[in-house]
Amino acid sequence: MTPLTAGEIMVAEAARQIRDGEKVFVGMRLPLIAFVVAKRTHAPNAIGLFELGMVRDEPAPELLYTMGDPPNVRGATWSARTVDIMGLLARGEVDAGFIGGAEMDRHGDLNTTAIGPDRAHPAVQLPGSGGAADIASLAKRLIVIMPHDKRRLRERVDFVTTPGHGSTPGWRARVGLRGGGPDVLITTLGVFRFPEGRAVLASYHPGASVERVRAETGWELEVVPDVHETETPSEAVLTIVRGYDRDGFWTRRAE
Amino acid sequence: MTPLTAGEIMVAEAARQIRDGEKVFVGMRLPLIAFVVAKRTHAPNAIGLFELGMVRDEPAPELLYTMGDPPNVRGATWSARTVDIMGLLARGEVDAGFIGGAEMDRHGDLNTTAIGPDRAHPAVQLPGSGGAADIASLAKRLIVIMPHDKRRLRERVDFVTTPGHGSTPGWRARVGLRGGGPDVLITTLGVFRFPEGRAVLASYHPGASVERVRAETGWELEVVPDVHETETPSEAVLTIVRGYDRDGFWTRRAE
Amino acid sequence: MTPKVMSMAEAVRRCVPDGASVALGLALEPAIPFALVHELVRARRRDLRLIGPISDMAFDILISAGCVAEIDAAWVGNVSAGLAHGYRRAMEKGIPRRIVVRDHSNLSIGLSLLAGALGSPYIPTRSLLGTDLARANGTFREAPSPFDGTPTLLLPAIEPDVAVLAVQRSDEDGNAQLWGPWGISQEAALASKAVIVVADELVDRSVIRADPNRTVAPAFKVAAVVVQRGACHPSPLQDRYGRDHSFFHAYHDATRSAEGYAAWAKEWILDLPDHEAYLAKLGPRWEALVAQERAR
Amino acid sequence: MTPKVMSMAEAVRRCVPDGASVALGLALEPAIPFALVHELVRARRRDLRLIGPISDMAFDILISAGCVAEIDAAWVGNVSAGLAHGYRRAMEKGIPRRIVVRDHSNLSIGLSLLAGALGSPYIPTRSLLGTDLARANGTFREAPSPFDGTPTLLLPAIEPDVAVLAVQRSDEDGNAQLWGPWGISQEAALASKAVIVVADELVDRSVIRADPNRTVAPAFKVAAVVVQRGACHPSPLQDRYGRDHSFFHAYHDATRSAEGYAAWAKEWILDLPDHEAYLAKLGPRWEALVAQERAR
Repeated sequence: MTPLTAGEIMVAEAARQIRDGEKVFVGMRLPLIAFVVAKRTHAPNAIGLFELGMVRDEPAPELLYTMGDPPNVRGATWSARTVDIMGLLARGEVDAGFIGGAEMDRHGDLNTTAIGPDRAHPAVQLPGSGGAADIASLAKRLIVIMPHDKRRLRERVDFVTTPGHGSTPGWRARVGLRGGGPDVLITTLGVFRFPEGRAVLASYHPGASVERVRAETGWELEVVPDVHETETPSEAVLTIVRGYDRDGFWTRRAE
Repeated sequence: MTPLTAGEIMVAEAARQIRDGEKVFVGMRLPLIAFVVAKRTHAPNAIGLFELGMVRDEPAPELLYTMGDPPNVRGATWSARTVDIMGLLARGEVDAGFIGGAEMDRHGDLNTTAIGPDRAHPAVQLPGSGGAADIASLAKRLIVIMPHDKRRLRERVDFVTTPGHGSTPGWRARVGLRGGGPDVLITTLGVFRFPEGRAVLASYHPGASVERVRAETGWELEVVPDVHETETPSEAVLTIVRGYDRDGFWTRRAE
Repeated sequence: MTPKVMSMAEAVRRCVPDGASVALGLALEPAIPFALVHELVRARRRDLRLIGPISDMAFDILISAGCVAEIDAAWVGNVSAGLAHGYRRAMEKGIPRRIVVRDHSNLSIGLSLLAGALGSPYIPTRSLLGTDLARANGTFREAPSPFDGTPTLLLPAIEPDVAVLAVQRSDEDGNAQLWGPWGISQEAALASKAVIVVADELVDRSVIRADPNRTVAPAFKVAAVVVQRGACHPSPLQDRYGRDHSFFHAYHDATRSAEGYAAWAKEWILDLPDHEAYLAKLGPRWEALVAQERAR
Repeated sequence: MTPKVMSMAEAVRRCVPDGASVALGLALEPAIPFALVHELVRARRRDLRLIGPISDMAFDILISAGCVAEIDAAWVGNVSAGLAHGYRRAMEKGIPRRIVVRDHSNLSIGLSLLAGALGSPYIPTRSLLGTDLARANGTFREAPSPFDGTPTLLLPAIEPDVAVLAVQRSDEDGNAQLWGPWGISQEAALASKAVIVVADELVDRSVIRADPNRTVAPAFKVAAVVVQRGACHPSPLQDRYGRDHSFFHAYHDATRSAEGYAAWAKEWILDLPDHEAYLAKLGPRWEALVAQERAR
């Protein structure tokens, strides 16, 4: 049997975050495949929202490289403007959103703008927010998907592109953010929850361990009492993932 | 020959206000017919804007009762949203707009909301602004078309629905209005200009006179030095008007 | 998913309780959902808050029937015929009841709903500055722009309980497609808690998916889909039927008195069980409006 | 009226002077007018201010060519391939020059252009509150809503000198019709002083008039109409051609160094006289993208 990849475990875990009937900003890459899995398994009535101004109630029939690929536009039920779909997000009508990140701190604050102390003269220039900061500001729940790396999971990020829970209790409410903020972080090694607004390891993926996660995490690791191994994707889920991402472009790429 | 009506004179005069290539909020009733006349005579490149969100570069081929009648929609070049077209107005991109009014004062302030001192308990409830207050606030030039009546052309109106020049110099700039305000008032008896922000009679229609206009005007009439009779519509113009408004629904109705 | 396709009576029963705020007539003169207006009268709805731009005749019917407590509108009248007698009676004499009016312009009502659609608390504009309209509305605020100190009028978001979209076609999920001018339809639908779609025709999902740019709002906003041909008569629906001008004029003439309105309402609403009966009563006149528009 | 149909070179010469602010890539990942981007490089434009949401590869090309002084964008990179090497070089090392960046999100850039389109000085939002992005942008202001005191972020209007609309079809007047997602195309076009239409196909005026709901902006906003098939390659244009994923990946691999970029630009832009030569160079690969999309 083909060995399981971290990408596949992440997709399966991401799919579990989508509940039936929910409206979800599914973005692209792994979350988009997670949407395919969720729709074909436990969440047949989930609805996919795309920030270029689109709604789909069926996933595109083929693998996408961007959410604007023609197969993702063909068969949409609504094709409008970015501010229209983002407006629904701002109104609090979107249940969940998926985003990625280059750097994250333990409070779920994400940096996708620039590494280094001076934004005008960065050590590493990153691409920026796209729609991520909006989704993190405004969606009821946020699911973050990232490679697990000590340099990426830092005690503090250099620049908060995308708001998490902030470093003091009640920060989101105080600054006026209405969305719920990070609920789950899915990495290449494990799954974190944010029970008190801080990332706490809930499970480690097959092949990883609490110790390995601790070694690869840039903050002092907290672990839930019943930490356990992440559920292995079922055969049915793997079949969907591998049938959709046939060449493994998103789920089997070098990590 | 069919006798000339005030409606026909008003349409001809209104048509003269449209310059070639201009973008004009033409509304409905007489101004819409004026747009037809202008397009077929001196302003073939004028463009008609409609507040329901539409642009036409050719008038509808048949008489309209409202600007949303299917013949006015068919053949439009742009059909969008009210805020889109009104946004262009707010940006200062609209050259001129036509509106009507129930009451007007000498400064061009218009009331189409309610007669009487208390808006909540009016003596006469009028329909309201529609888009008129926006057009008067924001268009570069405003042309007002009204029946001439002492009770309608009042020293002061009860309620300013639609801003004119205000009763003190520089009022529009002071309150922050960017459009030019009333430029011309065309009534059933004559044509007024607003050289200093006050209505001054520029011409009286064939069959009327300065004296008759004075008698029918609710403020102390001012008259330009070279006041003269309004130019009679040409045969060509009358042919267009009578060919378009065949039954005289707008141009020959009881006044 | 719960089936959304239902009768007009059912849609009104489920989605428009007494006291609801209802946005309708959103495409301005065309596509006014008169069939729903009539059903609100038959269902004796009370204390509605009506929200809309032009409301050609529709608001006047509801005011005269005593359904209305409040109005946010730019214009209430009869576009080709003149003043709205019912609105006049209510405002001038409190017949059948007093109503509260918040005056708007077409831009201000559109921007207020747009603010609601964007999840923004308000939108600033430079229209209406210095007018009694801006002052009398009572919900607007004048404030200098924090960027350059110039005067602006701040229009707070309006979020109706329900918006009614009358459209040419919809699928059973409520993906409703409208062509011709949209007026303030889209921002009203997006700003509302729920949408009632009144579709001239129910089409297969594949028709919608072949052209999603025509869909006004996503189906998850839609609580009810009513399939009713001719639902906008006497207003027009592009490519389906023309405007019945003389019906507007006849209403204007008939409703000069409260008694006149009562007789009109009895004849055209209360004595008829539903909109199919109304179309049957119109008879060949209705067929002509369809034939004329289809022939173009 | 002055004829508006002209070559890409002429459109760039007339409508995009050095120092102009240019909004492009407005439909996000699809319909990016790469043919115009290449012409800006050939014309050696300098000190441009680029405005856009995602800017997949297009902004990186212009930055690397030294055309750009300032950027207002939500994201600058290569969507399916990764970081933008040219953007990194400019920001990290000032190669070929330093640029000023005002960070946005997709919503903030859309709302800023919408404010411009509405003639409103700004639009408030509740997104981005408390972030370094909001602070670092430098043009936003945080302020309590005057209605309820809750925090809001005020986004000032952006009014580009020119917006570029890449569309499936246009008439000679510039009534341009786009389908598929519009992203922030419409608000950018309405907010701009002028629009350049890059149309895959020139159609008769009657085609436009038969379906005016598809027109993005009225023709009077349009200063130039460039008819150029394949103008968006390697990005897709719905129903016309698919996305050339491997072209994006090849650019990513080729431009890791400034020399690599120079070689890439020589091969794909500077050594080619125009976009037809570019399509000819692509050869059967281009035909396949068309055939694949037309077959669907």
